[in-house]
Amino acid sequence: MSEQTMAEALRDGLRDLLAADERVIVLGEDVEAGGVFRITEGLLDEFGERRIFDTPLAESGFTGAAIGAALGGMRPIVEIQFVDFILPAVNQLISEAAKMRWRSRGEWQVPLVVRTPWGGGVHGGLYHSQSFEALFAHVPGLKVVAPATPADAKALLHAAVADPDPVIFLEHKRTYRLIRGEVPDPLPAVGIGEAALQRDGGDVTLISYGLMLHECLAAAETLAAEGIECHVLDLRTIAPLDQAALLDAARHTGKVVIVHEDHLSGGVGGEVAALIAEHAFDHLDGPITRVAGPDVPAMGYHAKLEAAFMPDAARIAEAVRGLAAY
Amino acid sequence: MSEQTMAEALRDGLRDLLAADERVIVLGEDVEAGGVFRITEGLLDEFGERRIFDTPLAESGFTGAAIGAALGGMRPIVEIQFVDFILPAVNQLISEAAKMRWRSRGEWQVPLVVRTPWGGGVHGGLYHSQSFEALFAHVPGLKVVAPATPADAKALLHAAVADPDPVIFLEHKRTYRLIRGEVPDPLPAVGIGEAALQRDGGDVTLISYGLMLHECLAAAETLAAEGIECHVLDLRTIAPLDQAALLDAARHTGKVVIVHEDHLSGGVGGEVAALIAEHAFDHLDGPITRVAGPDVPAMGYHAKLEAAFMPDAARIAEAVRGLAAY
Amino acid sequence: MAADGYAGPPRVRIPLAQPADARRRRAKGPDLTHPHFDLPNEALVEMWYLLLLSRRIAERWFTLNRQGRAPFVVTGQGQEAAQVGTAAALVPGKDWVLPYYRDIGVMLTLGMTVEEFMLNVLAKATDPNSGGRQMPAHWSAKELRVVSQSSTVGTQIPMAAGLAWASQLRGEDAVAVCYIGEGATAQGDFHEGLNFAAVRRLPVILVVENNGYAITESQEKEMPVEHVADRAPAYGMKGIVVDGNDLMLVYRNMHQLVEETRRGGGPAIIELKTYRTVPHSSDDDDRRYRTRAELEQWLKRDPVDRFRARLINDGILTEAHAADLDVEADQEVREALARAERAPDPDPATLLDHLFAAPPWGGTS
Amino acid sequence: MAADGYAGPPRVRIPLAQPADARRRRAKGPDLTHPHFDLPNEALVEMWYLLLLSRRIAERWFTLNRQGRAPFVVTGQGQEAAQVGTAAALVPGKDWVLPYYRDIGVMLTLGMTVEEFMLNVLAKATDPNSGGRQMPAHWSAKELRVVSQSSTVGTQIPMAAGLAWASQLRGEDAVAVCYIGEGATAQGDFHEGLNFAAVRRLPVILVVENNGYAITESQEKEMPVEHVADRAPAYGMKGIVVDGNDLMLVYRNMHQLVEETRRGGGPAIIELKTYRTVPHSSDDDDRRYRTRAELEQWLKRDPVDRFRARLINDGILTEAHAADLDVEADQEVREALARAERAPDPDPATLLDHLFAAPPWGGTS
Ligand SMILES: Cc1ncc(C[n+]2csc(CCOP(=O)(O)OP(=O)(O)O)c2C)c(N)n1
Ligand SMILES: Cc1ncc(C[n+]2csc(CCOP(=O)(O)OP(=O)(O)O)c2C)c(N)n1
Ligand SMILES: [Mg+2]
Ligand SMILES: [Mg+2]
Repeated sequence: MSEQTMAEALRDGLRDLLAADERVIVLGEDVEAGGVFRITEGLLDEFGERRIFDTPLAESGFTGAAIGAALGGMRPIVEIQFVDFILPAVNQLISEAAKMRWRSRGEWQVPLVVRTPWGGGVHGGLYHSQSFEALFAHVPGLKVVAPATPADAKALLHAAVADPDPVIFLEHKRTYRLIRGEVPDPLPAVGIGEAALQRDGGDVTLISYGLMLHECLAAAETLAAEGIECHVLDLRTIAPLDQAALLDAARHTGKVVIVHEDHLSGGVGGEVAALIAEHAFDHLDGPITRVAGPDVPAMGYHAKLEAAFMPDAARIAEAVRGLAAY
Repeated sequence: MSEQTMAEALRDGLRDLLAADERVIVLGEDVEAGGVFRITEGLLDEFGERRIFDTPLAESGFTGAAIGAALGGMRPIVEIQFVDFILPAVNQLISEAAKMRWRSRGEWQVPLVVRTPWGGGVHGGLYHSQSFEALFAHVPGLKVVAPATPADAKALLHAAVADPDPVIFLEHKRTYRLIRGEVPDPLPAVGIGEAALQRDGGDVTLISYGLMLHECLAAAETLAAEGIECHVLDLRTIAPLDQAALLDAARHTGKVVIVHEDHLSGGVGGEVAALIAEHAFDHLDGPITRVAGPDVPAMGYHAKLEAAFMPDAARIAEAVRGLAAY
Repeated sequence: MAADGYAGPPRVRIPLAQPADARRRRAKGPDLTHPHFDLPNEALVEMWYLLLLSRRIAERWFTLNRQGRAPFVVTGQGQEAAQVGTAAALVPGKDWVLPYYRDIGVMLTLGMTVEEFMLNVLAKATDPNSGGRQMPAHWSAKELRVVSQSSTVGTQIPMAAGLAWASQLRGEDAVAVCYIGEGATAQGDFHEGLNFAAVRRLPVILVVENNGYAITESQEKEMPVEHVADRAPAYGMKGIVVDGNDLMLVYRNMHQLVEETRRGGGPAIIELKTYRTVPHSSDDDDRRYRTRAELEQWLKRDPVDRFRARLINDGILTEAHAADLDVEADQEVREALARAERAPDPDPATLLDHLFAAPPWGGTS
Repeated sequence: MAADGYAGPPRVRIPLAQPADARRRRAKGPDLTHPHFDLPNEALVEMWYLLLLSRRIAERWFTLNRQGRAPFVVTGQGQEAAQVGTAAALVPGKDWVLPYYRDIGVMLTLGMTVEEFMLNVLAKATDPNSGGRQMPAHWSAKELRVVSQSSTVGTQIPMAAGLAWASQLRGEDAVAVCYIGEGATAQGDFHEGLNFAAVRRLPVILVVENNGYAITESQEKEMPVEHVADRAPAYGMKGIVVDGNDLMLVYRNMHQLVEETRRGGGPAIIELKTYRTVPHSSDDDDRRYRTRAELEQWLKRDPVDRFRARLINDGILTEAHAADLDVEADQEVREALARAERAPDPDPATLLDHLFAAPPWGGTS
């Protein structure tokens, strides 16, 4: 049992996976030198340049090559330097990786993991702060995970590499060094598609993931002092959603606030709300509420513009108070 | 007043726009010869090769060039041959077109229209049948329209070209020749962001767009004979949604079925449901129901696999009956 | 076995240790596809038969379309020599192959049976490519190392680089061969894929079937250089241009290139100048963008007729034997079609199958 | 006027009919940026001053970062000659310019003021580039025809083609100039954008600042050829390679290329061999991927020192005058910074503004 940051847990996870399976390779921009967030630091020395592999600055090309390598029997882990720069690779991911198994009725498979830092809070401005989980969550054939704790990050990285299908593995960049936590050894497995209850409470249900989970937990602390008990669910996997867990959590209190950093319209919160509004309707005691970034292209670079975008514990608590009083 | 198909109305609309404004240009693959759906037929002869412009087979390149031309004062109308092939251009559309005005605080603008056929029902298999409206609807800075009638198609094409911001203009390919309707002259304007009530009824509200609107109307006919009256709203614009209209429509009956051809999870229906579950909660008399394609990569090519994917009047009617009895 | 009658992988058609294709009925001589053999007369006749059979399959497909039995056709009449000649230089089941939609000749040469083409054209449940999920001509055959194709052009080039890379990492000497039209080389993935392959000197060959048109657009609208192969130096690659309607020229050049690449010569482009003598697809009318005179010129260079004339001229084939083979090809297609027609249609209940290996909801995997 | 203190477009800094830049304080001689003038001594001194000032702005930005007053730095020390030399050959306000994040020298030469750089670095509400929305060094200046830049590399090339095309359609003889690092030329948009420009012979110039690295990756990991310009023939284009640390060489070659392209010579690539003598950004430690010895070698070729030495050698500049200018540059930066610091921060209430021209919800446009 040891306490680690997200970054450390991920680095350890990569090392374990590379050591355990010869087919695992790591590729992307600057990964040989450790990557811009230093998650792949030390791997080149340990595993050599056949397995840790700098690519040209061409996301479609190296993602496509990784798809090819996966088809050819390898287990590639691609690093996209910032999720904002995954867009050139979207065609490869949606047209090829996501559809390969289905269109060949299982003849071909793409066991690919795409790791990429997402989210804001690091003064990244428009192109180093975005959230694209909703884009990928809408693509049948892709799995999307977004762990919020070091233990989950490591366990889900194992699950992603073990998965025979393509997984988009989202690492909230603000959590890399901010979030510390116990990473048990041996590490209990976490399945892709399994949400986790992070706090039990009877008044209002909070459903979230990524950095925002921690804001939800902070809000829950504040609210507990005011006598409002929150039931906090961490989705962990964005696609496929853990429908049973989220419907249970919704039914538990009948009052739901969904929180994400991504902007509101068309975000993951819409799908979660729709599932609840259809399948837990009879248990609802108030409007399904969403707290999310505003509908602008991205957060601003200046600290004030970034803060104006990012939902936080205060905004979440306010929404919960309103709903609790409903 | 004359009756036209969708294809005819769109061709007429393009001709009017080219005639009215020298800055309007049309570019894309095969547009000089009329395009694969013959929507641009005759335009080369009438307007010449400076304004009707075949591009290399490179969606990112010519979409990027169109963005440049728009920045340089033109009013480009891009044709993407099938919406399935817009994915290579997604980076240009999301990173550049959508963010240009916001990031320059209005200094630069991208008056671009991207026309593209979407949807199934023509034996197109995986790559000639997809729906990507949810992808673009989630992008702040883009407008997304999806007309269902010839008059709306022509009016919205005018609105899109007049709009100083980028518009994704979705033409359901099955409707091109299937759907006929009156196209009044002069044509009443339709604003981007305005839904339209297509049928008034007191029992259940149907919210849809594109080809599925016609399936909803067919279902409403059947149901009327059974004594169930449907209130049918055509969204017409997918982003920004006409929130007032859709909340009104939801409140009108308290029972809502949202219908789209795109697969369920993460589709536009989720956002619509979420808005209703938050802002019309007190008026709801039953679970918000969605009828949509299944969560598979696309519809199959074989007629039976295509039919198994596509929602139709029968499935819609069944959902409405269930909800009406709730 | 899934509900749609499809037995599921893995199926092994060709034992990898023994590249001779037992399923190619006419292989009388030594294995054509083995690159170390010279080509005896029988093999030359066999190659002509492959050209002919490719042609007949395509023609039959058009007929089925006119009869309302196949909603969509995309074929490559006129391009058969480029296809058969290049594929004959590969080792099926060892080399990775990413053909494109016109490549009936490639698939036939690699070992797809005529019946399988007919199952594909009719989108039957037992179509080995996709069981009626994809449009026809979107090839997939795992045991032939033919990777399932999308319609999206260009994506196959980076994938080919990755397949070559995987083989290299696994210590195989396989070559990855990607087929593409000249128009599609305008895609960014051409640049990114070739650059990736070139930086790491991966064994990738890009076969460009340059038929002068991308649907309605003639080559000068697509690119400012005369040959796609003119772009090979941008990647430090070898690029060669060959008359794509001359079967032997195609075969010899491809054979040599495959050998070089297999031995570590790095990636390369081979461009085959050819022409499709039919419309782009059943939805196209080619009279709107090209003249009949141009078509006539190319019909004179028809690869099937041309190779037949050469074989007859060289005394390898007689008119009578050619006529027999023609009848045989016709019959082979007819019989295969009859069998394929009896195959089951896809079962709509299978639509949700194979989304994931272990499905989180719904169908079986 | 928006709530953030930003006056909004259109602002005209330079009357288009009169390209002389009144705002460039040191322009004593004839207008540097006008391509038809020879360069008198004063202009040469002015150009050196632009190099120097670019350097001082970048250095000050790093200082601000260390002081905790600027969260992020990305600069181009070492690349100033490539930037100033190319930009000096353009007509500001007429030619379209798409610089990249290192291009302080380009923006300074085109007419951005030192104070505006400082507003940008501090992300002030009155930063003309984006008012603190974007990271600094994402340039935008409509009256200079500098189009707002994203961080996403490569996208600017097709956009430059489109701008050139628009100018051609409008009967202007503007050139569209896109700046890029050598690493970013691996993007598909390089291929698609240049191909688009080449097919239509649009007046586009791609300026490649080849500093040998893409963050930590040295050039051989990025491309298999020695020069990006080696790829120009793939587009039937002219491609030239120039010592990017020699200001006069850069200027003369760029000047000639701009003239050719303006007169219809078609698109072209000019590649400037240079080096960034600082880390990639404030988040980078360049010691993990390159040797101090290599850096030392390049510092000997420093463009600012080198051009100063040459001017002194040629008797155009004296040591004393150079020292004076050094003090002046320092002072100019210090004063500009002091003014910029007094400017207002962005108002969070403005976050929703400018989503659309006519906003369907929320903020004002
Ligand atoms: C990315 C993408 N864009 C557009 C299309 C539509 N499309 C199908 S084939 C084709 C032309 C291809 O021309 P070429 O590459 O020369 O091959 P050919 O058909 O001539 O053999 C086009 C534009 C596509 N399949 N993929
Ligand atoms: C599409 C995209 N992918 C990745 C990045 C992250 N990134 C920023 S700069 C850079 C290296 C660029 O190298 P080069 O083009 O040589 O320019 P230089 O920084 O050396 O001047 C990378 C990978 C990006 N900005 N855009
Ligand atoms: Mg072609
Ligand atoms: Mg560089």
